[in-house]
Amino acid sequence: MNSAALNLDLTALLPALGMVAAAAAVLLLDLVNRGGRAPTRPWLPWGALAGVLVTAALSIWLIGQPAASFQGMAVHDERAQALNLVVLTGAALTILLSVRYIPNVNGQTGEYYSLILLVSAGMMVMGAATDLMVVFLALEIFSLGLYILAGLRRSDRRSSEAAMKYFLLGAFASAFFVYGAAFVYGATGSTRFDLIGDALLAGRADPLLLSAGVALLIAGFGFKVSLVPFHMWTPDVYQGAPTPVTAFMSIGTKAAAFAAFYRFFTEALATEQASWGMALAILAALTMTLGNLAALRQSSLKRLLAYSSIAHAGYILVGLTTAAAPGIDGALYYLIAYAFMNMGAFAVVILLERQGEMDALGSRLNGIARRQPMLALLATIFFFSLAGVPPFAGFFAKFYVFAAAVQGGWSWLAAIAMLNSAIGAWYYLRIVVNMYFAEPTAETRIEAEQLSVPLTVTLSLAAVFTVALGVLPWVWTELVQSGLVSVVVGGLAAR
Amino acid sequence: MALSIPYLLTVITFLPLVGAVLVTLVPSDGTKKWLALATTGGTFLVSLLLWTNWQQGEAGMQFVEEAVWFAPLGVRYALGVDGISLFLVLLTTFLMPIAVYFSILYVHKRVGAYMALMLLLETAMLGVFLSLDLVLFFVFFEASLIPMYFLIGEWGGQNRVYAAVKFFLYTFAGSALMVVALLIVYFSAGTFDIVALQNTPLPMAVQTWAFLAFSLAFAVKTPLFPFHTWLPDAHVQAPTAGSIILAGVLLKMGTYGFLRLAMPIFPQAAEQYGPLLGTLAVIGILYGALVALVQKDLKSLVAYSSVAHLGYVMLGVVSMNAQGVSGAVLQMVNHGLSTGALFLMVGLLYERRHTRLLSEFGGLWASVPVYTGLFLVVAMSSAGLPGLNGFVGEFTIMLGAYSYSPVFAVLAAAGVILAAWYMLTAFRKLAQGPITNPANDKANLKDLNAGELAMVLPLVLLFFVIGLFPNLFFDKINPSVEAMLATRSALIQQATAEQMPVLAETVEEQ
Amino acid sequence: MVPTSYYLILSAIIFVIGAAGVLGRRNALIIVMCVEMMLNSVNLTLIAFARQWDNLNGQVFVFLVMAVAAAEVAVGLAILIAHYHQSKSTNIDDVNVMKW
Amino acid sequence: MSFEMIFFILVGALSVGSAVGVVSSKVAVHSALFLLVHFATLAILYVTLNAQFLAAVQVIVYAGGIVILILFVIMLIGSAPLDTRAGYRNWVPYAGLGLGGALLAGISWNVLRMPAVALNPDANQGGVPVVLGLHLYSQNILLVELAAVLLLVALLGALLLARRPKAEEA
Repeated sequence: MNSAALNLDLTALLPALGMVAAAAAVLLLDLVNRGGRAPTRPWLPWGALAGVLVTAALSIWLIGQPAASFQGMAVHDERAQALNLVVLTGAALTILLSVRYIPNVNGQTGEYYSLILLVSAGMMVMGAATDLMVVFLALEIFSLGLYILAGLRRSDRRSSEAAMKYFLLGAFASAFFVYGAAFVYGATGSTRFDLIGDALLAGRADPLLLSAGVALLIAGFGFKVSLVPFHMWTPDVYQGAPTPVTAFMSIGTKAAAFAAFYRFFTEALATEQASWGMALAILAALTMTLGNLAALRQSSLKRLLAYSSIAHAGYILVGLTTAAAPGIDGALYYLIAYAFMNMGAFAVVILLERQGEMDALGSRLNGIARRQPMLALLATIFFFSLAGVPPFAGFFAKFYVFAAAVQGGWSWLAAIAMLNSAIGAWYYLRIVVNMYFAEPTAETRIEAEQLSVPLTVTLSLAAVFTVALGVLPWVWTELVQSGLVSVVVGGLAAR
Repeated sequence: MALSIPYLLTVITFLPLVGAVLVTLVPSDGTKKWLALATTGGTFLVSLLLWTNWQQGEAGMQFVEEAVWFAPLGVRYALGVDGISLFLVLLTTFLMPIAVYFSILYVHKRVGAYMALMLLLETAMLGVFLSLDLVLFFVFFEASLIPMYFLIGEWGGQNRVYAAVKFFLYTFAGSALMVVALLIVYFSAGTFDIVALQNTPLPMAVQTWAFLAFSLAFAVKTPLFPFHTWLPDAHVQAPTAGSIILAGVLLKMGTYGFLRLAMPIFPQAAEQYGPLLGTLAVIGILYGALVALVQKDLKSLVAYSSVAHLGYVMLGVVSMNAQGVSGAVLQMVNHGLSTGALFLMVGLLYERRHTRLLSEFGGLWASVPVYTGLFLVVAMSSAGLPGLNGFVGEFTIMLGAYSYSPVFAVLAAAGVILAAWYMLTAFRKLAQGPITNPANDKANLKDLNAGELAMVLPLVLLFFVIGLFPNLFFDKINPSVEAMLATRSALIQQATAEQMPVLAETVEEQ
Repeated sequence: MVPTSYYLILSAIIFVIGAAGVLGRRNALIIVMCVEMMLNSVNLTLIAFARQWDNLNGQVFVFLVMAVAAAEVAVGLAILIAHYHQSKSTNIDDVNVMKW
Repeated sequence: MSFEMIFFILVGALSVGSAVGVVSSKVAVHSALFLLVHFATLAILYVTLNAQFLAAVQVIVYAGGIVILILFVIMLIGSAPLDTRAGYRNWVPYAGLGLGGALLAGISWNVLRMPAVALNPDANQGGVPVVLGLHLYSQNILLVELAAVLLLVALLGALLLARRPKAEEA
């Protein structure tokens, strides 16, 4: 316990620190408002966005300089940076979506943006964590933030219900998670992934306690990423939360939880793969199938996207089931693709909302192609990509993940997943059918007030990246494996 | 011929895509129409370079282009063309200007989107025929669904949305398992390279599953009986130009898939399941013809005749001998031309009378002789009259099929008779007898004008060219087909040779 | 010395009672209390294991769980009050937790 | 049976009993009071496990903080939220009972098969504050930092939810 030997290298957590600093800066900026006037208020989102961009630059710069610190409690390797970029993408697009949206929902924008940044920081820490205690704290940081953000619209009953439901079930799940962590600690004497792995290798671990712990951990994780059968909160919370928050939630929680998931299973439980691989595979199959089947009969767009998000969690889990490098890289690719296409889809939902609402029926898209052909085109890109139709990002993401599954000997799982994406195609296609072929009704319109410049930017960025990631998938893998320089060089070489 | 273009295949494939972008950018409908026509025409002209710069007698891939697309999975951007795909590419680029020109005359609703989708479709179709990488193939294969889906759903007939959705879901679901299969193949063989895969022996278990999954995808696309039920819906509802392209090119993607991928890459599985596919093909031939016989709607008659014709193609593919396969390749082109032309003729009539019911017509000889005469030629080409293109293809296929299985050949020959029967019946109802409906009077019904003739005549001309000088085509097709068959039988021999020593040892032990 | 397993079973009983309360009760406040109970049972488990392994990690973990529990209660009660002001009821049945 | 064992059984029974009380009380205030008893019993058990400092923290944080907070909220929102009916929905308790029973049986089964380990009566040096503090603020400093962020989030969140927005004030 010699303090001189302590490793306090902050590099591993630099991006997360950046986000915390940005959050503090936004709070300070907001403090200037307290005089009664609000001279800095319009600057808050842009300040937050600047923080996100700086942090993203930091993350990219850190690629290729892996380091572990804090006595092995956190690392930053390429995958941690890739995860950071997924979370930061989600955060940046969420901030853009919020510029117009949030002032109508809740006046306290300063707290809102700093919470978004802090939640992102929590997610990023979770992606870098290599200790169950750090995972737990990070999980709680972003969960608490999201409970609050879900209940942001206090004048709306459904919002506060969503917050309450999310909180109660989330806290319940946390208890399971931490109980599982306790058993893993009990079985191995440590909470650090590498030490757990060592204990298992050396045969020092109690297998029964460990399996009880792992089962409880999976239940806790399952709640966070809404795996079937731990998914029942998802539709209501997604529907009730303010739409930008829902969008952020759907991407960020998946990214963070899956990162922790894979680190735990590959680093701590590497020797136990045979016993938990099948469990994960069954969970993945259930999650995909039930998510897609339930999505078939939704009329609310947000509920539909909620169930589709459950299904996508299942697809991503397929990548993790393999516990091998291709599966995990595939899952990361899936996450970034999902970040863009899902953000786009939620931006479309925002466009369709009316004053005081936080959801829209799918029928509002009926015939929208007649009135808003550009919007219809963008929405088509997002929905086709979510369905996994080439050449959009969603297709390559599925392909990558399922390839890993086949490689790992999980061909049956890949087959189930492919059949599921055919089911998924049905409900996404139904929306597209209605956009183009149904007759427009009085409901088919978008309110001028929803159509703001930041929203347009979000839509365009999401669409551009959804197409670009599908056509040039190597950009992402190169970026997160060897950094920006290699992408530029690679791009020049490809010419 | 000195003229050559670098990256010729990429240019051919993506020229229509560029056109599609331009079409959405230019302002007026008129410009959009003519720009689309210019793009398809230009693509056709550029694709003629494939013919002029062709290395005669060369069996392998020509004009090959290669680049890494996605290294972690070994996915490449690789294009190439050989004797098997050459004429399908030319068929595509040739039919597109005709389809676009027809649309210029008769499509007035949301022209820009329509033309852009047509051009996107062309890129996707060309990509399918030119891909040398399984994943690239699959991407184009699936991407072709999107524009066709919108073309049927937006510009089609009464039940267009139903037909469009059925079309999309059938084909999408059909190819879902193909993804898994091609991944299994990749991890077994270590490559997505189509040419390399044709030379790679695969374990029998892999072959079986992959062959079945690929076959399902292609059987839906072709469509092979009993996976054909989407086709009549799609055809009847599709706009005329959509039908021309659907029948002329899109269906070939299925048979091309069988020929390029399923049969040569999984030779033993193909041997094993060949009889099954052959049976389905023969059932398709007879079933399609019989159903066509009782159709009241001219367009669904042509649609069912497509099911029958593609049965021939499949029979040729299944027989896997030089005649059968070469015949199948040529017959794919023939079917594209003949059925495309038939849909064109039906479309021309429909635009005049806004009905396709045979009972509404009669006595057209008297009122529109040029149209009727050309219709007869087209119908005869489709029915396989000697001297026209259909005969050459079907006859060659029959030869191949006979040496594969005489029973199949005899049954398929019965299909030829049925084809003549339904075509002639349709023609009789359409053209002969007295004019019973005043709408068919000379005064009310206009004959083809110059613009319409310009669409039909090139097709008819090609019927004769292929029918009279088939060797012009076989010369380019045969080397590639023979090379493919040789590689394939080498693979089979290698596999049996590997089993033989085991057998020999067991014999010795006894 | 009381063996570790006794403590573990005691804490498992408490955990399950808490979980049953979360699933069975409709009053949100009581559910919050049940969750707190579950976290406490985890603390007991952790401390028991810490003694067994003779290392302090378990106790450090308990520290964190306590911090988390405090933060959770603060946030949860704030949400609860906000919801109460909204609907004048914390009866969780209206929230319909188990709806699929 | 040793004195320690008898003590454990007594305190444990009290602990389980108060837990049942929390779950089954019809009135929230009673639940809160049962919870207070429950927390106290746990603190006693912590002492028996060489975690004296945590036992103190347990009393301060849980009994002194959390329960008071809950009581405060009960006073604030009155008895309106209290469920006077049975409080159980038809199938959930049974499902919960089944799952809970399975969980309990599974854990007990696992736990009882644990090999007996020689326990160090002085394990963790009695969990005295100095030792724990040194451990916490050296090796585990990251956790403390993260806990700070967590509390910041909770603070901001409570602020965001509890304070009237400016728009409503106006």
